[in-house]
Amino acid sequence: MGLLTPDRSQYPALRADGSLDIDLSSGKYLKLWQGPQHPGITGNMSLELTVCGDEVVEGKTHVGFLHRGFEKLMERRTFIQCFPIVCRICVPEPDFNEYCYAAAVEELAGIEVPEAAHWIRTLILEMGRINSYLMYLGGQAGALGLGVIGQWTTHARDLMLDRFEELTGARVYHLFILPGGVRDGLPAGFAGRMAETLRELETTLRDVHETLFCNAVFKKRTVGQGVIDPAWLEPYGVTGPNARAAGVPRDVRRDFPYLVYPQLDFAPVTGQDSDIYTRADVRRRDLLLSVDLIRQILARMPRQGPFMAPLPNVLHWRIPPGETYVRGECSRGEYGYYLVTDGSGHPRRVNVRGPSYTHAVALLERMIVHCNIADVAALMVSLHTYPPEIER
Amino acid sequence: MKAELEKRLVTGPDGVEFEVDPLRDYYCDALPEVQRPAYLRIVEDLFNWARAESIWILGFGTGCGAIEMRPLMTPRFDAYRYGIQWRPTPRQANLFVISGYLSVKTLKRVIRSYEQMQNPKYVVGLGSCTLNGGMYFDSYNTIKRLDQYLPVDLYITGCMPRPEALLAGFLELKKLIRAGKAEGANQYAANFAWYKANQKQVIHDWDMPDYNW
Amino acid sequence: MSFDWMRIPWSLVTLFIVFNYGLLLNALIAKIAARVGRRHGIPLWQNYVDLIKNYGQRTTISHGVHFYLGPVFRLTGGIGLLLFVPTLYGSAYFANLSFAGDLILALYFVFFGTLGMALGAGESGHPYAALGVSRGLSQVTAAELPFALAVFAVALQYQTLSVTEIVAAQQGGIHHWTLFTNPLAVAAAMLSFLGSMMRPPFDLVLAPQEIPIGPPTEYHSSYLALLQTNRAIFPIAKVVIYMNLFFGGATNWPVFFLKVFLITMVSVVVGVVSPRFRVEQSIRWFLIWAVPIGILAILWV
Amino acid sequence: MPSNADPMSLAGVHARLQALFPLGDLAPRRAGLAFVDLPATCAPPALSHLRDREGFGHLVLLTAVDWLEEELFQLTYLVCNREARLDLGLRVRIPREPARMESIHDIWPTAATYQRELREMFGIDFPGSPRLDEAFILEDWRDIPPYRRDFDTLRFARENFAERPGRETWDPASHMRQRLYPEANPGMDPSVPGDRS
Repeated sequence: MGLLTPDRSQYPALRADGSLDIDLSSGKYLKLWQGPQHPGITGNMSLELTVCGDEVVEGKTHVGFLHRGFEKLMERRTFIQCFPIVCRICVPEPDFNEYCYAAAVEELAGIEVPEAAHWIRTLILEMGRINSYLMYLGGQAGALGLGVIGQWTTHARDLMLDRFEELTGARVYHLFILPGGVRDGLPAGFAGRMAETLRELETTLRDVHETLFCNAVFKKRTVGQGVIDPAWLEPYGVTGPNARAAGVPRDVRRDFPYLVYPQLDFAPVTGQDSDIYTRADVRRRDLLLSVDLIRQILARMPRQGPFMAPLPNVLHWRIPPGETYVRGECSRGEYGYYLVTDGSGHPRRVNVRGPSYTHAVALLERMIVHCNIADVAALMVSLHTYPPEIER
Repeated sequence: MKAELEKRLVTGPDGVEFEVDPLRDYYCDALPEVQRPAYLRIVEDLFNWARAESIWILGFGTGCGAIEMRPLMTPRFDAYRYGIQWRPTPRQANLFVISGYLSVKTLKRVIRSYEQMQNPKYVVGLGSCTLNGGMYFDSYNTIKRLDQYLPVDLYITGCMPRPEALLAGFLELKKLIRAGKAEGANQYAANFAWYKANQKQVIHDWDMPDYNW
Repeated sequence: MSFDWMRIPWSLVTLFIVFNYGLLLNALIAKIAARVGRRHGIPLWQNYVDLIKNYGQRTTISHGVHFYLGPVFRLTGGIGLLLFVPTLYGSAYFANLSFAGDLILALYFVFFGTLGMALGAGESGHPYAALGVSRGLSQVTAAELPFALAVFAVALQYQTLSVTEIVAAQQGGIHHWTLFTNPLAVAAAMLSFLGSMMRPPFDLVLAPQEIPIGPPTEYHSSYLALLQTNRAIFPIAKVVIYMNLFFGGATNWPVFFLKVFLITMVSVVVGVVSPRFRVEQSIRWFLIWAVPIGILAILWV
Repeated sequence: MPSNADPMSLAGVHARLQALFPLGDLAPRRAGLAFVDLPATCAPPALSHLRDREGFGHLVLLTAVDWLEEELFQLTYLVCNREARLDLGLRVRIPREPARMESIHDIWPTAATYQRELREMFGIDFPGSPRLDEAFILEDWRDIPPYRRDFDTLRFARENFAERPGRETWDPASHMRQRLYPEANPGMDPSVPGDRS
C-alpha cells in the first residue's frame, strides 16, 4: 500500500564524515530515550533513539549502568576469593562465569579435574542454559505484548530453579563450580525429579509453541523483521543463536569441544531466515536440545566421586605466569575468560568476553536504523543481550 | 554537561530567535515540601490502609536483584495477591525497589525517577549491597549506603534475597505504611539539603535541576 | 416537551450500579487473565483500593489546564455515553436520558473521550504520550469506521435513530436479534469492538514495552484515579450500545450483567493469547477485514 | 594460498606470517591456542592479513594488560579461525605514556566498542576510532583511568562513598592461622564477635 510506505525523502542527509545530519530544532526529528527506566529494555541499559515519524534514523546504546569493575576487583582478590564474585557478572546464567573462570585457572595452574566433575559441570551449564532461554522466551513474547508466555516460562524456570536448589543449595548464584572441580555430587533421587521437571518443561514448551509460534499476529510482527545479514557475522562478531539463525552452524560446544560435549550426541540447531521469528525458534529448539542433553548426561554420568581435585592451600595459592583464553557456548553465544597471571597470588588481569558485548552495542546500533519504534523492544530482546556482561 | 542542555539560541518556526536555557526553562525548580497528612485521623488511616494494600512498584531493575522480581509476579509467588503490581512510569508508582547495587551512573537515574514519584512514596533496598556495599565494598563505581542518598523504609538482606524474603519484606512494609511510619517522602523533603549534598558529592556531573518534578 | 425530572436521580443510580459493576468486572477480567497464566490473580476488591489510594496521594503536578481537562473529558465521554442510551429496555427508571436521536449522540460520545485525552496527554509534553496519542487517534479512527458502517446498517434496517426503538424491534425471542437478522453488521461491529477495547492485539496505544504507557504516562494521583473511574464506566457504556444494537438489549439487571460480561469476554479471550499489532498493521487489518464487511452490511440492508 | 608448513596449524600460520612481519616466537598455550608478540606498527596489517588470507575472521576480544613495573601496556588481539578451529593471540606492547595505538575499527567494526572501553578504562588513545571520547561505561570520571594498576579502588571507595559503621574485614590467611593455631598467636581470641565462620 503506497499510502503506508514511509516517505524516504524525509531522511537525514549524510555528512562528509559519515554521520547523519540531524538538526533537532528543525522539528522533523525527535530524540527519544528508552531506558534505563523502561519496561521494554532488557536489564538496565538505555537506547538513545532519534526518530523521524515512527522510524528510527539513528540509535545509540548507552551501557555502564551495571558497572561494578569486576576486572579491577579481581585483581586485588586471591584466586579463590575471585570465585564467589565471578558468578555475579551475569545474573540470568551465572554458571558460565564460574566454569570459564575455573577452567582458565585450572589450565594455568595445571590442575586435572576428575571425570565426574566434568559431567556435573556440563549438567549445570545445560540447566543454566534452559533457565536463560526460558527468560528469553518470556521476554520475547512480553516485548510484543503477550504477557502470558512470560508467566508460563517463569513458572517452568522456577521448577528448574528448584532442581538447582536441590543440587547446589541456591536459587540464583550457585557457587558450585569452583577451581578444581565441583562442590559435591548429585543428591539422592535427583535424576528422577529432574526427569519429571523435564517432562513438565516439555509440556510448557508445547503450550508456548502453540500459543506463540503458531500465532498469526506474532508471525506478522516477527517474520522478516530484524534480519541479520550473514555477511555481518564476522565484522560484528556475532555468535551463538544469533549466528545459527542465519544458517551458520556456529556452536562452541561442537567447534571447540569442552567438558564432556565430545561424548554427547547432538548437532547444532540452525535456522534459515535470520529474522526475529527464526531466532526465537532456534532458541526454542536449542532449549529442547538442552533437555535432550540433560537426559543423556543423567543416563551416562558416573555416580561416584571424586568431585574435586586436590588443591594447594588456597590461601597461599600462587599460579605461574601465563595467559590463556577459555570459551564456552552460553545461551547467547561465545562466553570467554581471558586470564593473565604473573606468578603472584592474584590474577594479573581478567577480561570477560560476553557475547552481548558485540551484540548489544555495534550490532544493535546497526540493526536499529529504519526500525519502527514499536519493533525496537522486540528487536533488542531478540538479540538476547544481558547488559551486566557488557560492562561487568 | 551535555550539549543539548546548554544555553543556546533557537529559531522558532516563525523566524523569531529566542534563547533557551533547558535547565531553567524545561524544568520546574521548586523544592519539595513536607506534605501534612489528612486532617482527620480516620481519613488518614483509610488512606494508609489503601496505600498499604495497593503497592505499585516502579519497573526499574537497577541491579541483579531484578531477576527475582519476575518470579515474584508469576505463578509460584504471585505478589498480585497482595495488591502489588508493576507500573512502567514513575508518576504512577509509589514503591521504588532498589534491586541491588547502585553504580553512580544508575544512582543519578534513580534519584531522578524517585523524585518524579508522588508523595507518599517508599523505597525498599534489596540485597546486602544496598545495605553496606556487600560484595562490592571496594568497588570504585558502586555506592555502599543507600540511605545516604534516598530515604529507605526497609532493607531486605541477602545476596540475592529469595522471593519468599521479598514477600516477607513487602508484608513488613505494609505494616509500616498502615502504622503511618513510612514517611520517606516527607523525610526527604525535610532533610533535602543533606540528601542533596550527599548526592552531589558522588555525582559530579550534576546536569539536572535540584529537584526533578 | 415535558421532561420527567425523576429521570436524573434514576440515571445517577444507573451510573452508580454501572461504576461498581465496572470495577468488579475489571478485577474479574484481570483474574481470568491471571488464571490463564496459572496465577491466583488480584483480589476482587483490588480496584477499589487502588482508586482510594490514587485519590489519597498527597501531591499532584499539573502541566497546564488542558492536562487537567484530559481526564475530565475522558470521564465525561464515558458518563455521557452511558447516560444517553437506555441501560435497561422497558424500564421507566433505567432508560436514562435516551431520546429519539440518541444513536448519533452515542457515536459522538464514543469518540469524545479519546479526543479529550489526546488534548490532555499532548499537553503533558511527554514524547511517549505524544506517540501514544498519534497511534491512538489513527487506530480509533480506523476502528470506528466499521462500527459506524454497522450502526448505519442497523439504522437503515430498523428505520430509526433511537436506540430504544432498535431494542424494541429486537424483542420477542433470540431470532429477532440483529445478530441473526443482520449478521454482517454485527461481524463488522464486533471486529471494531476488538479494536476499541484497548486489549491485545490492538493495545498499541498503551503498549508498556514500547511507549510506556502511552497517553497516561504523565497522569498520576487523582488524575489517574479519574482515568480509572472512566475505565470502569466507559467500556461498560460501550458494551451497552453493542448490547442494545445487536444483542437484543436487556430487560433486567441480571440479564444486563450477563450480556455485558459475555460481550466483554469476546475481547478478553482474543486478547489474552495475542501479541499486539503495530499501528499500521492494525489499521490495515481494519481496512481490509472490517470495513468491507461493514459496507456489505449496508448493501445487504 | 602459498603454504610451506602444515597449512592447518598455528605453526603454519605463524611461518607464513613471519615471512611478512617481524614476528616473535610462537608461544603455544594448548592445541589450537597460541600467542605471538609483534611490534605495534605491524598489528593492523597483520590482523588484516590474518582476516583476509588466513581465515581468522572472528575478532574474539581486544583487551589490555597493564605491566606497570615495565611501564608498558600489552594489547591482546585474539582472533579466531572458526573453520580450522584455531585461536591466535597477537600481543602488542606499547608505552604507557603516551598510550596510543592504531585503530582497527576499519577491519572489524565491532572493534570500535573495545577501543572505546580501552580508552575509558586504560586511557589508551586510538585516533580515528568512532565515538572514542564519548562516555561508554563510566560517566564523568575524574580520576586516573580505573583499570590502570596504579589506581587503588579500595582507597577510592573509602574516600568517596559513605560506609556503614560496623563492617569488619578479615584477612583470610591471618584469620585462618589464628583459628587453627590459637596457641601460636597468644592474645588473639578466635571467638571474638564478628567472627562469621
